[in-house]
Amino acid sequence: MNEAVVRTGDYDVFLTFCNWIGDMAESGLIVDQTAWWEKYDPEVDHGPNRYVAPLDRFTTLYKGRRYALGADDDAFSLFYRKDIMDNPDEAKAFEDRYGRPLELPKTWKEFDEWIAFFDRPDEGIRGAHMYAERYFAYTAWAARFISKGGAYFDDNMDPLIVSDEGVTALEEQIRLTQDHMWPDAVTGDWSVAYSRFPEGSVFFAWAWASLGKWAQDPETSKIAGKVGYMDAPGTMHDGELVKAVPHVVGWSFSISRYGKAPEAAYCFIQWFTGPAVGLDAIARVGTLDAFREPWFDDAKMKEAYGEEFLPVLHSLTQNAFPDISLRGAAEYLDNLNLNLQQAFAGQKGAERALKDAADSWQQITDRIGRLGQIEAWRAERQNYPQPIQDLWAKLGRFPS
Amino acid sequence: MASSGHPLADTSEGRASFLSRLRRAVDEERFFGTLLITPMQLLLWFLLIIPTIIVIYLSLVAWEPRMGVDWWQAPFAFLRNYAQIFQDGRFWAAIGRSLGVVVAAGGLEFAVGLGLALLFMRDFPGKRIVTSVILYPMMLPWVVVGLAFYLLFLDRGPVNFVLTQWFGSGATVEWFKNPLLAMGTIVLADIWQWTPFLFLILYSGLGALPKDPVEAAMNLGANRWQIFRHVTLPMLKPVILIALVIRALEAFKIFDLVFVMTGGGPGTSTETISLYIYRVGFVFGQLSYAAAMAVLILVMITLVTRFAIQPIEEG
Amino acid sequence: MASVRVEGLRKAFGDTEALRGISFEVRDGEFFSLLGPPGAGKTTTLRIIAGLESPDEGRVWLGEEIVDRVHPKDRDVAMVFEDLALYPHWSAFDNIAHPLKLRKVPLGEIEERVRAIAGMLKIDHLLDRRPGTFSGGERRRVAIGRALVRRPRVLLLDQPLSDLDAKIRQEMAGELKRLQAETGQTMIYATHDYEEAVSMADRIMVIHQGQEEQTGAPQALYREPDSSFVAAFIGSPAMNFVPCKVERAGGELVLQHRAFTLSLAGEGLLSLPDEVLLGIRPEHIRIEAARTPGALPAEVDIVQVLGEEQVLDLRLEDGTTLKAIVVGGVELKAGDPLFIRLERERAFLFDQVSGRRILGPGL
Amino acid sequence: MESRRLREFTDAVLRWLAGIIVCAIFLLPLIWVLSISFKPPEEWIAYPPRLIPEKITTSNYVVLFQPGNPVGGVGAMVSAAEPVTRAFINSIIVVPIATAASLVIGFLAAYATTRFQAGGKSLPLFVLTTRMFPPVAFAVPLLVYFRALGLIDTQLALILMYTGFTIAFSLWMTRGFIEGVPKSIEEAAILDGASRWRVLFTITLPLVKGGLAATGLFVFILNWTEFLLAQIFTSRQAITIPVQVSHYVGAVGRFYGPMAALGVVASIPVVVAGYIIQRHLVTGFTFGLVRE
Repeated sequence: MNEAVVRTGDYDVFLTFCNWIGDMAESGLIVDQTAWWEKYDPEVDHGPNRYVAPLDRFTTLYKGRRYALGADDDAFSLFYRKDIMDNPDEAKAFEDRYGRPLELPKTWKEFDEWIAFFDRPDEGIRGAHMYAERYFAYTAWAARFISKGGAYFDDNMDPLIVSDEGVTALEEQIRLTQDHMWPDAVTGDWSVAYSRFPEGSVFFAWAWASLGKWAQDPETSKIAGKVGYMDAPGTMHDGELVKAVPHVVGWSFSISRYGKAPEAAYCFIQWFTGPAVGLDAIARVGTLDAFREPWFDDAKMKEAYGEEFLPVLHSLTQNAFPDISLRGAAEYLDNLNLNLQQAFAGQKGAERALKDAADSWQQITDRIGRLGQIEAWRAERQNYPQPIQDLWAKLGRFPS
Repeated sequence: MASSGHPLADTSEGRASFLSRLRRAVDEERFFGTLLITPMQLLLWFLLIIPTIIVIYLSLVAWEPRMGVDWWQAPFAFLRNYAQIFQDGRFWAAIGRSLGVVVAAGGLEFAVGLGLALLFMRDFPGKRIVTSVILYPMMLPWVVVGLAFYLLFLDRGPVNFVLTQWFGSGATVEWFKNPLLAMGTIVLADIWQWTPFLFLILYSGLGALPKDPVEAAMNLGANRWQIFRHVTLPMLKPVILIALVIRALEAFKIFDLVFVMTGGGPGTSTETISLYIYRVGFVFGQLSYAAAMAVLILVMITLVTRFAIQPIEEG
Repeated sequence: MASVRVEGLRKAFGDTEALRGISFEVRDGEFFSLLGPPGAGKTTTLRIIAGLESPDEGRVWLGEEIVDRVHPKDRDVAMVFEDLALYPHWSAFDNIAHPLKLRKVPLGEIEERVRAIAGMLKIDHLLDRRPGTFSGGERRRVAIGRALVRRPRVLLLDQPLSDLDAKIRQEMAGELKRLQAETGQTMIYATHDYEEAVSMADRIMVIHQGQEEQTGAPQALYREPDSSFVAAFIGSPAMNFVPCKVERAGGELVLQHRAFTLSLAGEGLLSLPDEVLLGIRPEHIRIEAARTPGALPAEVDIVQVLGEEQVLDLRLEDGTTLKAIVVGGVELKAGDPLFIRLERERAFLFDQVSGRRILGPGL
Repeated sequence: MESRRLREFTDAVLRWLAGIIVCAIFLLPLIWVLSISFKPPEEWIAYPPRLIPEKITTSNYVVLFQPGNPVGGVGAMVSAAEPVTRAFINSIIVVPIATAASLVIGFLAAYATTRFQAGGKSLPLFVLTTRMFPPVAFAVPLLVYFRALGLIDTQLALILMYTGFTIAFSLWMTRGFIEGVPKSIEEAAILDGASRWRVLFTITLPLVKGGLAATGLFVFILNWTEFLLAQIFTSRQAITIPVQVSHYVGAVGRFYGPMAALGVVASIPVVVAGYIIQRHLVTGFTFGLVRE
């Protein structure tokens, strides 16, 4: 944000959250890369080295133009305690209580029961750690909401969150948060997950892929070797399970308009995110995550993530939906988050919280300019995973 | 005394060199005084007056960096930004919270600081070491202080652990979940960090007081409380006022602790005005709106100064 | 060394007029004293001469030079401040040497002159120490040394002995007088203590409320005070003042008081106002054991014994009290009746309103 | 007499006890920071919390200077943060210069305002009000302003701001000390033949140097710990220690260990200085308001 004010030209390349593209593009801070894509071909949406869809779209596009090159995969990943789950006694007890065998949950309803079952506060282990805090409270709620067929806005940028899908999703998530999590899911910061899960005080955690690596490292974790990976739960729509996985933050490269050599800078980022270099960088450094298709079969990657995790991450990524990436993204998300956090903390009802968030969204939209936002949103919703777009079509969410 | 300035160099010595005339002028009180305050005046102009003009201008236009134009090209909004503030509940709530911090932190810090200062007026073994310890919190980066208190009051942190040890497993307190407790914890950190400051001022002030009136009162048979109430306190009044004013104004600006400890949460329940302006200006990028809020605060503080601090200067 | 002349000095601080037209001249080598109660304008006068204040009106001459436009640092005037203003972070030597150093006097000479003045002031042994540990008398000596070392055109002393105890004060006063005599230094000495002024000064100017009351040699001021203020200020215990009415009985003027009547002899007294103050010094009241013509009956109220002297508070028949000094003789005690006689040839008459002397000494 | 001695005795004991309790309260958070700085990652916020780390490690300190050095698993994780050296160098350049500038400018102005009422009687109060404005309110215009001057992310920008925003303290605290120097001492020096400059530097300055030390330390502390402005006005080149603290955030959480370690390291110079000039510090805060 400062660079937008300051425009020093000190930077040729920005590595930013990919949902900032809208703001940066609109302020004229970064340049449209579309022409270079045609000239140099970064192999994003085609060919053997393509990005896992839909990363190819939402980490690069704004209003239909290419403004960035994605450099990360931040699809939220689900981790659980395999050692507890595999205990035959647990399986029996579970079946006794719910009348079905103990399996990884597929739907949100099963998921809630599953978490409740493994919530053992007396033994110092709670059911789950899912973000309900100041900055990422929206993640779990959005996953439920969108899998139910919800969307943030309609085609005229009127918020759709104060709907059955939104309110139900939030009520479910509030119940889960208040009944089966440590309070610091609400009050701690995002890093709490990285302590709770590895120290063995929660059964389940939903966070970035890095938590998996962290929890499997015997140096830092008490549960190394006991971590299970699973796909996201979803919602059944006419016998079809629709999953929605929040893609939270995620890094992408863009080119400063004020840099000295924009084209050279572009070539650099294309090289850096290219098939060979990116692979090395990700496998070794460990702060970015794999995003190109072939990397999910790569031996080095398998070593870094573990055999079992990589296919799960691949599947999650395919269902990943983007953060709000419009102009004012930070503001939309902040207003949503602060209301959701209050709901999780018990200070507001679900409907009230969403209503307040929707009201502030309307104000933001009006201030920034509704027409421009409508154009951006109509383009942005095309970046959602195909199953979700299909579901929206089926529900008649947007005019076709 | 300004009237007692000496005239400039003797005009009858018209041929005196420029240098010697300058040297003579420097000795003239008014000239010398002006010379000495000039660096400060320049700095204040540079850092205060010019930015104030800019911030007023910014507050009157509709400019956000993401608009893609430079700030001087932005269209005029006149008072629209200000109108928006008056409808912005979050702004007023943040102001209210900052004032709350001022009252709670300022009051408690004063009480504790005065208590400590009185305690330290007499010698006791280890006083020098204890004094050092008391002063330490001021010297720690505030970000680290926030961190320390955040970690201490974590839901499963040391404070709650001690509580469960003493009162059983149900005795944990969700410090950062309840808005009042969260605010309280922030205030506690502020108290911890800034009581030393008030202690220092009050302790210095007490130390500098003349001893005779106290002795006189003692000889008249006044008890300690009476001496404190009727002799020490009135003499200390100017120090107390300046201490409270400085502390209140610093407390109003509270940012670092909130930023680190709660980020303003849950929701906005601990968001102070500094944090809100920071967020609006530097996270959301609404610089014009942030500028309008800044101007409004400058105006409010100037008014407070007029009515709260002027008397101190005169008294 | 130089003479000093001031003319028509006026100075106001806000609403308060500190000086209301002061003029005087100090001869070269003279010890001149400004005497007056606190707030009379003594300090302001000295500060104007030094250049630390500039007058609203009036001029200052040092020698033949008008110094109105000369900066204080260039006036070559030294001053001993009431609080002495020693530099606490320097040794006594450095304190004294400071003016010489600023005048770029060669180091050897500085050493010599500081040692000389220290010897004169008997502070040789203090030179290496800082003033913080000095006694009051020692501090004053250092301050005087600092002022004298450079032989200023004039040395101003602003009540330098004020809060010393009596014995040291007398000692210092004596030394100061000796020093002045030895060096021939022009000095202006401000004080509110008449004894100091009288014992040291060649001439004294009594000032009161920013105005000159009277200037003259100490004896002259004592013998012929121009006003009741001067009369009261000089001498201890102070002169007695008794308000009287002037009555004309036949061709004769009579001073009428409830307790006594005095007939005034002499010609040319017809212009006397109706009400006057009779002034008589305590030492000029004589005690008589028996009633003689003209003696007044009185009763002893309080007795203070000061060695050979007894200071008596006497009550006349109508309740008027007078102070009197008796040297030697009988020991008196409160309640003793006695008779007193006023030495008419040492008495004065003052105007009750303006305080000016009308008659005297001698009625 | 007996009862009075008894009372004095209990009094002393009570004061001593109170001293210990106060000490404990003021030390506890510090001890916790110290403890965390020696804990390996898994213990930073582990439950139950332990005061003495289970596995004492210095890796948090090592990582400050060698990010990427995989000691105890932390190194790999903070590889994104730069070595603390740059922040240290910046702080060590910016803070003393700004403090000295603030002190010099503030002292000169304090002298002029106390001795000559230069700038008018209300100037000191006006300067005090500058301390009241939230810095964030000035950050908005200063950002566009400094941009025009090319000062963003430079040490000079921080020096200017730190000098300006602490002037109020320098002015007010030194005023108190200057008022403590009798005016007659300066007048005596002038009559001795000294110029104004000479009086200022050879008489007044040496007499208030203790006070200046106290003021300096306080201003130093304010600048050394400043976070908000540094956070807004620096990004790479000119970051300071408090900003660096906030940089120990990576893909796997906030690195409390290195944060605490940096806090400990950063406070050492200030604490040492504070202990040395404690005597002056205590006399330094009367703001010239109590005069005998």
